[in-house]
Amino acid sequence: MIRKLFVLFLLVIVGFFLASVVVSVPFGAEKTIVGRYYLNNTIGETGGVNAVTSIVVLYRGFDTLGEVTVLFLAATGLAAILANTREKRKKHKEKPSLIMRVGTDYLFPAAIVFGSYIFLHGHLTPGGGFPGGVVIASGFLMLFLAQWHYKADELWLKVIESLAGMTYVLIGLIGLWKLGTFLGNFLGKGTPNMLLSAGIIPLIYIVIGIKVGSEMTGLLQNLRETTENE
Amino acid sequence: MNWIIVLGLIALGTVLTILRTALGPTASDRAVAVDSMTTITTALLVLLGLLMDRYIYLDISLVYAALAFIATLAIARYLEGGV
Amino acid sequence: MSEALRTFFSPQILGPEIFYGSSVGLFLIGLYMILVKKNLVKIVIGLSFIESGVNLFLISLGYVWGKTAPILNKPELMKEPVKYAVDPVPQALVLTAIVIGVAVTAMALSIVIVIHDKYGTLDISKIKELKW
Amino acid sequence: MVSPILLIAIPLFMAFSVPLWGLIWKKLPRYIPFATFGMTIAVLVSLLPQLWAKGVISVVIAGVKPPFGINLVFGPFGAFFALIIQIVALAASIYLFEYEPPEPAEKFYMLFILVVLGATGMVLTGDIFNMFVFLEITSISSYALTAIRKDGHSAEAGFKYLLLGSLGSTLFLFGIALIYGSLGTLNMADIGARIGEMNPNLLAAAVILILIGMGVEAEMLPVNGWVPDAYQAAPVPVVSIFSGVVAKAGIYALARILYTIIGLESYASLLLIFGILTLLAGELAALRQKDVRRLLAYSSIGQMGLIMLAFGTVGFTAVIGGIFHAFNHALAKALMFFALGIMAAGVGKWDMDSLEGIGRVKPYTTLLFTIGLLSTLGLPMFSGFWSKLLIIIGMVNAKYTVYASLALFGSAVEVVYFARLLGKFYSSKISNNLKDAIPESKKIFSLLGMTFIAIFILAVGIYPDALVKWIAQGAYILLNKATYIGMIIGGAIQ
Amino acid sequence: MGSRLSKFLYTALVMFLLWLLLTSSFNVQELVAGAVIAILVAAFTHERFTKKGLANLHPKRVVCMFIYFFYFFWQMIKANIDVAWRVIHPKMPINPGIVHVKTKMKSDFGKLMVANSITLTPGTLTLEVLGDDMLIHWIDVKATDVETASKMIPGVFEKCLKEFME
Amino acid sequence: MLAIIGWIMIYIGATFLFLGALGIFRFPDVYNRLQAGTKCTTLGAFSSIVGVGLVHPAWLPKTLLIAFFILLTNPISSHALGRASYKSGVKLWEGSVIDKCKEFEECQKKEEEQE
Amino acid sequence: MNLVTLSYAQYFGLFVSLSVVIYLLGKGVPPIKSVLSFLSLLLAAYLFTTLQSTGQTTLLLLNFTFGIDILTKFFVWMTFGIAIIVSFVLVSNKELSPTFHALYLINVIATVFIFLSRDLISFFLAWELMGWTTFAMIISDGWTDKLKAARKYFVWSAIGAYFVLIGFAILISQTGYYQFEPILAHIGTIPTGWLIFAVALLVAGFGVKAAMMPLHVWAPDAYSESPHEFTGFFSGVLSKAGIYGVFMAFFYFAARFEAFNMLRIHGTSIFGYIMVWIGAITAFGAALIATNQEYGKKLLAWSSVSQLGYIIFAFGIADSLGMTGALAHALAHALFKSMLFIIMAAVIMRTGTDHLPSLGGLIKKMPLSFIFAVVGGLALAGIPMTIGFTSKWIIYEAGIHGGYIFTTTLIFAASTAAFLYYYRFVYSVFLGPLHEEHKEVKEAPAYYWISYILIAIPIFYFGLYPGKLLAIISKILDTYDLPSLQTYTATTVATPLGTFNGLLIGLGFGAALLVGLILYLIGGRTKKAASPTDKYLASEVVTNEFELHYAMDFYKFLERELHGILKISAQKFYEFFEEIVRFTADLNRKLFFCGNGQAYLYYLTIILTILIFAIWRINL
Ligand code: NA
Ligand code: NA
Repeated sequence: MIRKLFVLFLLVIVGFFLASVVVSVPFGAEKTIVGRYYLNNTIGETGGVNAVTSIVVLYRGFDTLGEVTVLFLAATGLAAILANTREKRKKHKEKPSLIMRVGTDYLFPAAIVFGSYIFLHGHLTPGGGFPGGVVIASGFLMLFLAQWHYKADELWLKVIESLAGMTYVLIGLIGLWKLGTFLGNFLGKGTPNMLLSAGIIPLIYIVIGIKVGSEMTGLLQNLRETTENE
Repeated sequence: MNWIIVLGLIALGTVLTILRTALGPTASDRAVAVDSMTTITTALLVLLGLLMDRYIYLDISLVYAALAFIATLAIARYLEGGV
Repeated sequence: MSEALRTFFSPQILGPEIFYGSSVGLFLIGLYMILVKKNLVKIVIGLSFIESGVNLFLISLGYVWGKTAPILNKPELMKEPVKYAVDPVPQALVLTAIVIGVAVTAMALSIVIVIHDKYGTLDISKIKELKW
Repeated sequence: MVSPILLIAIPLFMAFSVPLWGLIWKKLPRYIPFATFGMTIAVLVSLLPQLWAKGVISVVIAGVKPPFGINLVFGPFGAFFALIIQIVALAASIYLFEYEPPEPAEKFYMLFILVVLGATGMVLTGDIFNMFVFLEITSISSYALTAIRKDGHSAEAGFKYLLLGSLGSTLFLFGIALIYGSLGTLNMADIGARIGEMNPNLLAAAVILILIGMGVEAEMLPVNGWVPDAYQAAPVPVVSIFSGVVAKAGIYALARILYTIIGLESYASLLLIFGILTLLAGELAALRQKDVRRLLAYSSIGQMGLIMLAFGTVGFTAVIGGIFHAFNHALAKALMFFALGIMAAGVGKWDMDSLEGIGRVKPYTTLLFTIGLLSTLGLPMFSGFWSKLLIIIGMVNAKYTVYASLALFGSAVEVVYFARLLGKFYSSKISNNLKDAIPESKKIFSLLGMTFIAIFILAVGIYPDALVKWIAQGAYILLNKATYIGMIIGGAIQ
Repeated sequence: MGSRLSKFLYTALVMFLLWLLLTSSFNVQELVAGAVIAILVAAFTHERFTKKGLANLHPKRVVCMFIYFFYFFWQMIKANIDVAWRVIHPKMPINPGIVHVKTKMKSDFGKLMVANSITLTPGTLTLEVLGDDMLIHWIDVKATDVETASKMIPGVFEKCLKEFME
Repeated sequence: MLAIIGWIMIYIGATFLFLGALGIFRFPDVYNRLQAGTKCTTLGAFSSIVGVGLVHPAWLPKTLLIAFFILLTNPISSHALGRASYKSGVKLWEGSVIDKCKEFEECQKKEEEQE
Repeated sequence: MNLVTLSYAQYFGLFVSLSVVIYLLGKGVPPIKSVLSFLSLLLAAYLFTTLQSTGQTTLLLLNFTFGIDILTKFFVWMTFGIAIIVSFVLVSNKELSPTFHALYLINVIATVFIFLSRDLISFFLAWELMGWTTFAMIISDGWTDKLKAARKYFVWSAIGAYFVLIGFAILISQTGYYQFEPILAHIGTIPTGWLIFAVALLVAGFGVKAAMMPLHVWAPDAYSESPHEFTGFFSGVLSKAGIYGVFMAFFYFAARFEAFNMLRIHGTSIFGYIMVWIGAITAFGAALIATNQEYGKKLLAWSSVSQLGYIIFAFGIADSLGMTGALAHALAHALFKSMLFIIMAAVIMRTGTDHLPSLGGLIKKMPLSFIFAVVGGLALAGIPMTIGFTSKWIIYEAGIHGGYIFTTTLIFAASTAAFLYYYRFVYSVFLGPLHEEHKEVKEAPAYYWISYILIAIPIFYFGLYPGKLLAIISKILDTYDLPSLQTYTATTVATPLGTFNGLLIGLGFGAALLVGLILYLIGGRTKKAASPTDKYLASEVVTNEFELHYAMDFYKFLERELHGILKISAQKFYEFFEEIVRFTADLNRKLFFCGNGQAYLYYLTIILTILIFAIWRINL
């Protein structure tokens, strides 16, 4: 009780602090220096109509490379931590029903196509490599959930993940080699609003999509394996 | 007017499902209520897309529907003791 | 009519109170959870709450009264993007922050699994073999 | 084309490629970290002439000039920290040759490369949000590496680290959000140039959040509870990375943000107070510690406190001392942990009593340990001496005599527990536990790598001039915000 | 069962159709991208996606499918009105229970179609499918024995489905 | 013309969505609630989404896609939830007339033994 | 004419390199090491004469400054003298490792550089180098049984070094300089409080090395555990570096500053007054403890502590007599204590022990050593014709003249105690019955005789011609603008309280001694020495021959009387202090690193709230 009161006391202070801090940040006002620049120049400089995407992939592409790395890290770390950790416990488990199994059989390819659609159109729509990859992985998640003993091939996942990551870095290095700047856009800008536009953005999003897809799949598989006992 | 009626109905529906989620009484009841709520939300997203004239809402709606389906599947599998 | 509704669904009516308020609220809920809850999973959820609060704050920084998403797929948007589109930067930042948050949560949960296996409990006050 | 970006691109590429090497030959991934950091050190060294010629190498990503794009700043200050990080990483990767990592080994090597990459990114980036991203890379891989041993202890330690670390980095992100919300820019130089436009209350809040957030990695007092646990539970090469790489990146980030962005005038006392508390708490906690890893962890906390004090002093001499001490501490602690790993190999126990008399069983390793220890203590002829001396002189110069006295009290405590440790190690009574100790002759490569560090410590101890000149440039840049801003942005601020 | 090539082509075709729906565009770039994606996805998933392959596109089947769709749709609307009525009715006139029925469908897809159709039609909900046996929740139980119930519930769809599925 | 049909469908859809939710709220046990949830919300969503496609014909393909996706997945998820309920032992409403679960489970066991 | 001209840095570098050479060659050809170290020291002494009077070296952005003046020469020659003599003795010990010899050379050079430094930083460096090489030498032939002593020395040296470092740091920060000259020029700008703080720290820091009570606890152990041959240098010279430090801190910097001298007692500043008391207590207390030692080296070690007390006492008085006495006694102590330690080393070399009850009757086996032990003892006890008389006499005069009645009485008492412990030492080792196992013991080798003689020469020279010593000391004090004694000739010293002629008194006393010796030799030989079990007759139960040795409980009666005083030991105080630190440390450890992850989150939140309050105070 005293602990809770103390916590409440702390919360009141922190809350008052945060509140008084955030209200002094102007809401809804024009304030951005860099944002204005991106809006004005995204089409001219990158050919991408989606300013967010241009920022994510080009202007602040380095963040995204880091973000990809973080996800990679999560997958790697999770696999490392959970590998061969759990003791086998005997536990009765319900098998999934036929309806789930068959239904997911049909939905799975569709999920892959949909995921591909999302990461291929990242520069035109709010999608991108991450959501695309997640949708692909969710296709696999369906299989994990609804198909008894379904297992993605670890070797393939590993190789795809590695190759995708290396390709991303290579794309950056090609930019460095051709234009003297890492992640430089060495492809043409194309016509705005077309699939083939925005230079290396779709290329990078393909790589990210594949990478995130395989990583999240591996991640889910790891989580599932550790909980599946017989 | 159209919008008020349509959105009003949907809002009422959402409230009802939220109530059921809160009331339960079993975990299955809550899961069922949430599942319905996601369906309603999928439709709502499409409708809002029309209202705000944003095509991208359709993509969002589709992703949402897909993820909601998988979430329901996961919850169901969990409830029946399959994962 | 639909104009009014459009207004209703835009932050103009809701104003900063709702955005900033909910981000602070989320932060505090999370803080409460990590300080009071004993269960590791609940603490992890608390951390996610805090993260969400910060992310919400970050994304609401980008909003500019009466402007739209920064996807310049229409002629008037292409012509004068700054006039019509909101600040795209916080959106890009939040994308990154969210992915990072997911990664951290995944990591946390995997560690929780191992802890549960080894200690047989999720009570944080009982997990202190390493001390002093 | 040699560019600082390679310091990040190469490790990233190599980390991604580790599984592929493993397909060729199962043992190959073991040597990948060495190859990686060999390359990065080569890149770093080949960049130095250019650095001396230009004063700073600022490269932009995707060809966008700051503040609109992310830039890497390879200046004297950052480059020096990058060097520290690469050296420790290279030494650790040599150690890995003969180290049996926790399974899955492949993942271990990947995480190992990535934690160093994250830290390198933190010290090189010129963009504050990018720093957050690299901070997360560093800390997430650290969590994983802490918990990787899969016993209860490592999971426990990993979880505590994660709790503090993720809360800390969230606060850090909040701080960044406040700055962005007020100024609309993320480039550190640009923020530094505009910081005067910021509402002082907001700025203060941002400072608090950033200080606490980064303090977790920098092992600052009330948020460093994870340190001893992680040092105790993580594998030895990882621990050397914690103290030599992660903590250093943390303190770099603190210094960089507080000096370059904020301008330290009104907040220096915060660093001083936290520094002295950290120092005293660390040293005192070590006093009664039996487990050598924990003891070294507490000592590490103490040293970080000293570095914080140095940066809080805001004087040329003290800052030189602080940077120099970061270097010395990184090398010495890494050396000590490597040596400890070899000393405890086959013993399996890490408390002082179990290692009693190790100096007679593994004399060379213990000698290397002792060199690291004496450098940490700040004995003349060892590199640690100069940095401690500079810090003390600097603090007293700035009239922080009370802090200096307390710091020296901490050092006296340090002398006591290290003397006790050495006494145990060189005792003529040999503990029974040492019977199954793996002879040090089986770790030739590790010993070779450690010998290089030891020679380096002694060489710098005898002739610190060249290094200090470099550090002085770094300190100059750090203390002269305007110079930094001018170098990065020039007249380009619109 | 169809050959691998036929399965592959069928899958690729369906996926390409899906792509067209997604992009809603006949731009050459989109079409090429769609084709590539469809082929790639089909290459890996055709075994999972279909058992019969192109045989699914036999005109008779397509027509049947079309008819079934409208039939099913009609059933669905009836079901909805039925349930809606029960929902609105103040007394909630329900008479629920779980019954056991048998299906005549042999293929997995057939069973799925039947089960889904049952679920979406008047007052019935498939709880379990195990071999030929199905467990159905019936909001207004009219028959408790297996034979009658089987005629009343899956029987409605099986006539038509049998035509184009089996 | 198309727009009017579209709006009508939206109205129908919204109504059914509401009714479905009402059913979820009113019905006495989880199985009956599922009945409402599956049927009414599916039709409601389908109708309103296709309606939007008709009002805004350029969007028709994608709205159809969403609608069919819902049509395909909703029964599966309802089935999954229903199965989960009965597997996890949620009791039928006391007003229920028949429960074949037990005998069915016995059948099932026999089958498994035969395997 | 000088053959070579070396800069200070080259000088330093040369001998550090030579030490490496000694180490390497010594590994290959063992006998060469001691010869080399001896020759190197001779070379060092020679090259010292060629050094220019000032010099500078720049390293690490710092400007190191060196210089030689008369004070430097006084201490440096004392160092070289004893060092070379000791290195003579070191030749005899074949077991000492090349490492030891290499360290010895560095140690001597470091000590010399303490005296050469003219800036705080090089001073500190030399100081530290001296300290750590000493430590390395203590442990160089293994840690066995020396652990406690070595650790104590290690810790105390470090603590002393930190005191010094802070003191220096204050001087540097307050004046902005680290060279002596400018600091001296700006000493007046330092606020009095800071100066007092700094000087107190410096005196405490140097006092550790000078074994000043209560900072002496390391000394007896370290002296007695160091290699026997080296202890002479350790106790005789290295402690003088501490004395030099005290001198520099107090007189070079502080005492010239008017404000520093405002509060005066008996004409000296309150600071000096405290030193007088500390010195007297050190002298007396350590002497008492020395009387109760059972081991020769321990006894001499405590004696050293006591003698250093005299010096501190005299410094504290701080007038012409006191200063002169202090410096004179510094040299005197260096001479006689190194002599006694070398004799002790000889005894240990021959018998393998310094346990007093196990020794005895060695006068017959090692007569030469005995004679020089008497010489050393005469100097220690302050008997005329030795340097000890000169210095002690001046110190007594100073005490009486300065009006320090009580403390001077203590110093007198310390002298009495000195006589007691010295008697115990000589008696237990050389007189009394010879033990069976020592039947075959031989006289110490020639190296030792040479050392004895070399040390005895100045002891007698300055005893007979005190004016020669006072001339040097007066010159030193004049150089530093301190009050010096002017009233002396070569053989006579005049003080306000009286005059003595060293030669006359010395010769007279020598003659008397000679007569006594002759009488003893005639009469003593006829008398049979008592058996070790003589006590048996004193109606005590015999249980074990060993315990009944008369050298056991030599001063048991004294111990009984002094029990109360001895209980108040500094050691106990440190143990108490240690306990407090330990408690704090544990509390800190259990609070901040309690192991509960949630607690850490609490700490984070609490610190956040504290900072919020702090910032609000600043900005709101
Ligand atoms: Na995007
Ligand atoms: Na659904």
